[in-house]
Amino acid sequence: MLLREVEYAKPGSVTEALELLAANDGARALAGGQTLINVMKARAASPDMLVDLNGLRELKGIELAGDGTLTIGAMTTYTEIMRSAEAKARPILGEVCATIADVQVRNRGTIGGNVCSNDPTNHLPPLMVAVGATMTVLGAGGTREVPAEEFFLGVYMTAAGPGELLTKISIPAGKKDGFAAVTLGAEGTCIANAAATVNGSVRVALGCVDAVPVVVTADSPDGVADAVRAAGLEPPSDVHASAEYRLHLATVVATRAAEEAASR
Amino acid sequence: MTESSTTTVAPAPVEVQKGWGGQSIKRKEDKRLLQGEGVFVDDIKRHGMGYLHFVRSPYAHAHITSIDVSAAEAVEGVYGTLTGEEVAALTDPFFQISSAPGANIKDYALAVGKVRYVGEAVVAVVAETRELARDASELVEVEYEPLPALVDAREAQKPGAPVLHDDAGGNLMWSGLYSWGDVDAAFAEADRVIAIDELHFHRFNSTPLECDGALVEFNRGVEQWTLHTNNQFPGFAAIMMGPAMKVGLDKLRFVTQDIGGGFGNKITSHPQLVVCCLLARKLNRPIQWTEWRTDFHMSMSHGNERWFSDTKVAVSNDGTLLGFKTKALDDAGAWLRYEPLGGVIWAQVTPGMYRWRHIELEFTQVATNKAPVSPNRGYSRMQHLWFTERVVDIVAHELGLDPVEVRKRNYIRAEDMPYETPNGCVYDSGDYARMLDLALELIGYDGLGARREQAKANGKLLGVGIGSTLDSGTNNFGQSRMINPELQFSGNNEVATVKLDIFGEIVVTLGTTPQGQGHETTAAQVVADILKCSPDDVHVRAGHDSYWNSHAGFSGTYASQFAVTGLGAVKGATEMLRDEIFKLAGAVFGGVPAEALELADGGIRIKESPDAFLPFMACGAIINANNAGLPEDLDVTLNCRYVYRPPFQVPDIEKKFGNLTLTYAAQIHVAVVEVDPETGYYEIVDYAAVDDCGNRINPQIVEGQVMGATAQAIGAAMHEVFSYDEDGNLLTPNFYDYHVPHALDMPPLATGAIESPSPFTPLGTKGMGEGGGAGIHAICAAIQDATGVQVKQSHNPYQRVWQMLQ
Amino acid sequence: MNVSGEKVFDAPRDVVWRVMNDPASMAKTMPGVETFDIHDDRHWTANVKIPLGLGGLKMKVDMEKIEEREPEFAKLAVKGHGVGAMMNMETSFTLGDAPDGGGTSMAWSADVHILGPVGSMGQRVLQPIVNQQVQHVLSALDAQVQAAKQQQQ
Amino acid sequence: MDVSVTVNGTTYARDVEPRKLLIHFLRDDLDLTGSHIGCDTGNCGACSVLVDGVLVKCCMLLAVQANGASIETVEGISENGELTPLQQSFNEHHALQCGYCTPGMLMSATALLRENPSPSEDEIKKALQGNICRCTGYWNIVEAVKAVGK
Repeated sequence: MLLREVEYAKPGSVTEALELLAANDGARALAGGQTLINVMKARAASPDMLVDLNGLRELKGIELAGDGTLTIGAMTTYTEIMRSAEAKARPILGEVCATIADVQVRNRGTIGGNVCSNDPTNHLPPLMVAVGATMTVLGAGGTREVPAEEFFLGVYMTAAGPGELLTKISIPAGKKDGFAAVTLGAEGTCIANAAATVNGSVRVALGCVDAVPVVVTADSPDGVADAVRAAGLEPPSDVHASAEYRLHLATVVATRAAEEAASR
Repeated sequence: MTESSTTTVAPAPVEVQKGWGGQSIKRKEDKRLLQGEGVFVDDIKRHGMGYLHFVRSPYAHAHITSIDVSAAEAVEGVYGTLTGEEVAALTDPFFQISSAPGANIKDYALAVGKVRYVGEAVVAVVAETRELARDASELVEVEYEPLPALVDAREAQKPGAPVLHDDAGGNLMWSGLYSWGDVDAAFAEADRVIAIDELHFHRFNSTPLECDGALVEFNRGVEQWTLHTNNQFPGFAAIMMGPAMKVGLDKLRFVTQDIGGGFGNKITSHPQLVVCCLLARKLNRPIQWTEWRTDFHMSMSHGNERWFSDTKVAVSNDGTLLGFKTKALDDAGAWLRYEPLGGVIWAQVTPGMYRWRHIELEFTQVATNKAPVSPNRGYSRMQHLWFTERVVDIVAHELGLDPVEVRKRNYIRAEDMPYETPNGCVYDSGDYARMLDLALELIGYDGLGARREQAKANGKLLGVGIGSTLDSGTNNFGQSRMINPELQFSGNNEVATVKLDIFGEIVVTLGTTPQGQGHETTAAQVVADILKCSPDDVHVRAGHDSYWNSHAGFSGTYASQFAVTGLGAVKGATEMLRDEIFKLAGAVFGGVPAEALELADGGIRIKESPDAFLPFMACGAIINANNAGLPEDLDVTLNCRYVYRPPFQVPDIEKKFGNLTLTYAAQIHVAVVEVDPETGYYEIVDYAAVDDCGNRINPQIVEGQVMGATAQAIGAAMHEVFSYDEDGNLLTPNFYDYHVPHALDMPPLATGAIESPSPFTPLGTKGMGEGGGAGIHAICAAIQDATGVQVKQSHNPYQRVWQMLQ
Repeated sequence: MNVSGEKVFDAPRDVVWRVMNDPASMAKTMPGVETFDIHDDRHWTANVKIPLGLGGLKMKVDMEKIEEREPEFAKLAVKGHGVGAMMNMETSFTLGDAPDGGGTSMAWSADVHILGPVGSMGQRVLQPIVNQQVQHVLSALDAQVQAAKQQQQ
Repeated sequence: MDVSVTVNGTTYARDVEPRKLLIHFLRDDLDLTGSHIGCDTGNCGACSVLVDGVLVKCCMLLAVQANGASIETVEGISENGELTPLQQSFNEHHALQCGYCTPGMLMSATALLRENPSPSEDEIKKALQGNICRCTGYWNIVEAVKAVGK
């Protein structure tokens, strides 16, 4: 409640949005606002300007290419992904989106906002890393393609730097995916989560244990727990889980995600 | 007793008495609330009002070395500020309930010289808009000199511990020794003495969805404040505020309509209300204060956190409970806002539901650098009942006995009712063993063996647990003298007025401040039965206004008492009105005696010749507007005020002996949990709640209270905790980290009821609604059953359950 | 929150010491420094904007050197004031000769306390953020040391 | 900034600060106090309204973002003052106690029933997951919604 003073701009195009972001050091892109607005209520952060990306058609939509590659606009909401026939090409996407928060949040919250805020408890950063997504970042310098694994730089920090925008996310075809989490109550905040993909070997991306998703690989789901233990994680402690407990949960959810992936 | 009880499995309501009472009629309150037309405190606006924002302490413990409000006051649109220094100059410290040393602390409406918890209000800023008030509050410069923080009550009395209140000479606020029966003899004759090192009941509250708030106006001409506020116990707030502000209580007019949940948490907003009053006078404009969720979590009404240490239980090998000894340590937080009443309130349920006669409890309450505690649904009894239930399950575990058998062996029996407890309380009625049978039947207890196996096959651990509790209602405020012999409180009361208006409207005014308990509906049911009309013909005024003169010192909605005190007052006032109608009709019909008359169809008539009929409309019109020629000695106003006063004596302060509450509603809950041993994650897969609150005026409303108490208990047992780090930062300051149950968290629920009417109350009802935290106890017991590990904490998040299994 | 570690600089101890005690180069190691004022050789004030994706966290940071034993030990008291967050930190470092000859080893530790809404609500993410800022400071420090070393040669 | 919104069929034009949340705008500027505020983190759902037919928590939306939108709030559900079947069902099933969360619950239930006229119990719980009630434990609310499902 009661935000600090902020300017509001509603650009008519992505180009205009980029100009606004570049021209104002304190400007921040406003996607679904389901995280940013709450941080602003706490006045823990207070951008000087909000550049509202809602309504920019260029950033919306889901396309399925002939080779099965999905391209999802950054401003596509969780609800849109859940309901999209195209998105079923990678079923895990809709399944995970359906467990994020609640209807109201899913109606506003976007895939781009979720990955760009990169809160360690978010669902999508580990999922994007596991499925080997490619993020398209647009800036004054033009377009960059960043593999999800390199996209996440820190808490609330990504390769989409000041004056840049994540415009779309490409996800290769695939079905053998899994996602597992221990949450605070049913479908609540994640205490530990993991996304897995089986493509010959098992690739698991762990959330909640570090500033960015941590990737571990193994030949089979049975090897995942050891791989997690070998990763030398130092998870944060908080009111819901000590570092020790979170580390243990990481081994469990990683294994469960891998088993689910292998079973499909 | 047993004969007058009937058993049913809700939701099918029981017909407990003829007439409207006993029927689940639809609530009169609902229409406005369903259409968004309720009036909650933040909905009230006044011309020129200023919005108040509090500057709060970021430190758990620090000296305030300087405060500079000049920058804030310089902002255009800022109306003014208030500091602790001003408060100290304008008011006296709040009256303290405690005897020494707690009596010596100096509690003001804003921090003076020192802050004692994170979130404590230091300065109030008032501005033209909500946003501006918060902006300006960021410009208030407060210099602090940090002090070490005390966050663990167990450290409070150790040498070198930081001291919150120098005036009290330490962190001890209150202590008292309670001892009844012959404890030493009991332990001498015991087959076994079971020792329990430490049990911990955690800090949480009911987090009503609406936080606190007020719109306060000051009428300069008559020097009187009108407080539109959602405070749920205006009688208490007035008693605290008047002396501090050095004004008579009638200068403080409390008005409220709809309140968005209270659960006890809205009793102690008097400090904030004083700030609003002082600013309304200082700035000569209405002051609007809305508390936001994070403010509420940081600073309002946490439930009492309590440790039980060195517990010893005297038992026989067959599981018979003889007595117990324990030391209770209560964490009051930074201020005694309603405390140390928690130090005696627990004694209303001293033996829990059990027949042990030899009990010794050493109660100590200390201050810590955390938010002040205040009543929370199940206030202080819940903590103690959790203790007695834990003791029973731990005893059963130690003796290798079935917890069901241990309970049945020790429950107070129906034939013992009314039962006098070792400390002189009188349990009015009940049949706990039958309630347990019903609860076990509802949960399918006999089939659980198979479910255990099935769970095991899926790698899960199934466990079942019982929580058997009492909801003691209608306080005898005389118990406060056990805390402080100098206090001049005793007994209890509530007020209602019922009148016939000029067109025959039946208008009821209550002294209570309901927050969803359906008072308008149940009051109308009681009136309709007496006046032989429909509840639709009865207008019960919504909310509370102390100018209606329909309140008394203990008026309010708290401590499970409306069905006794509130409805007792309604019944008394309505019977007065009925008798006046008989008198009036007798006179109008020309001296017809009362016994020849009867009420019917919204009027009164002569039994023998029903055509001689006087509708209420005529009665109202005659007395109010057409009274020429009435007999001079006709003493009729058709406006009847009745004060219900329960039959209480002042307890024996020396022996700490006496009847502390009038009624004892009972709850028996059974929870079935399924634990994932790999993670500690668990779910409640089945739940049954059986309640006995005597006659139920509206069974559906009663069941609603049972459901609500159950949901809150589930949240408290699994997730909800006000957790602090070593610096005194609250780590669960809002619903993001303080997880309350959502729809998907709720288990299947079966409710049941039996009705053991209270022999002591006007309607055979018992106060109910708090529920004694039965769900917390049941879930703890179920986790113990599933894991095979004794549960020593009331709060069991997944991590703790996982640790138990390591 | 306690964070500590050890770092080896490929530079002689006197160079490292100089850098560590030169406010100007300290300024270059702090994240998001907007202004840096030197009151005297023991007291400095910086206005920083710690970069966080959701918007930088602005803080006024007062630093005081409270202990010094040239050329191996120094201790700083750091007080940060920002709206929504206050930081109290005590940090110290001990310099020694790196074990296998050549270079300087630095054992450092910091006791960080964050107060205010960020301290409460941000607890979940503070640890990773602090670790990240520490890494930033250490690598910036390395750069400063190398620069000083170049100058010297 | 100039903002024009249509709420329950009435169009309002106002000048608002960009920082003002839609819920504050509805409650304080338009005096539509039926929608409530129960938290400050977007968790409680007491402020749930329909914006252009989409269920949102309007404490996570700026008023300026709603410019040109059509908004439905609890004040708009009743037809000429009469309770709708959903509201009647809440009354019959005792699905409200203090009534503070009720407006948001009704909006969430309304959104559900428009898309799914006969929801299952699980579908109802999932649809109400974003609305906190501290009085009822949800059981009666779920029953009330189920009962109006065809």
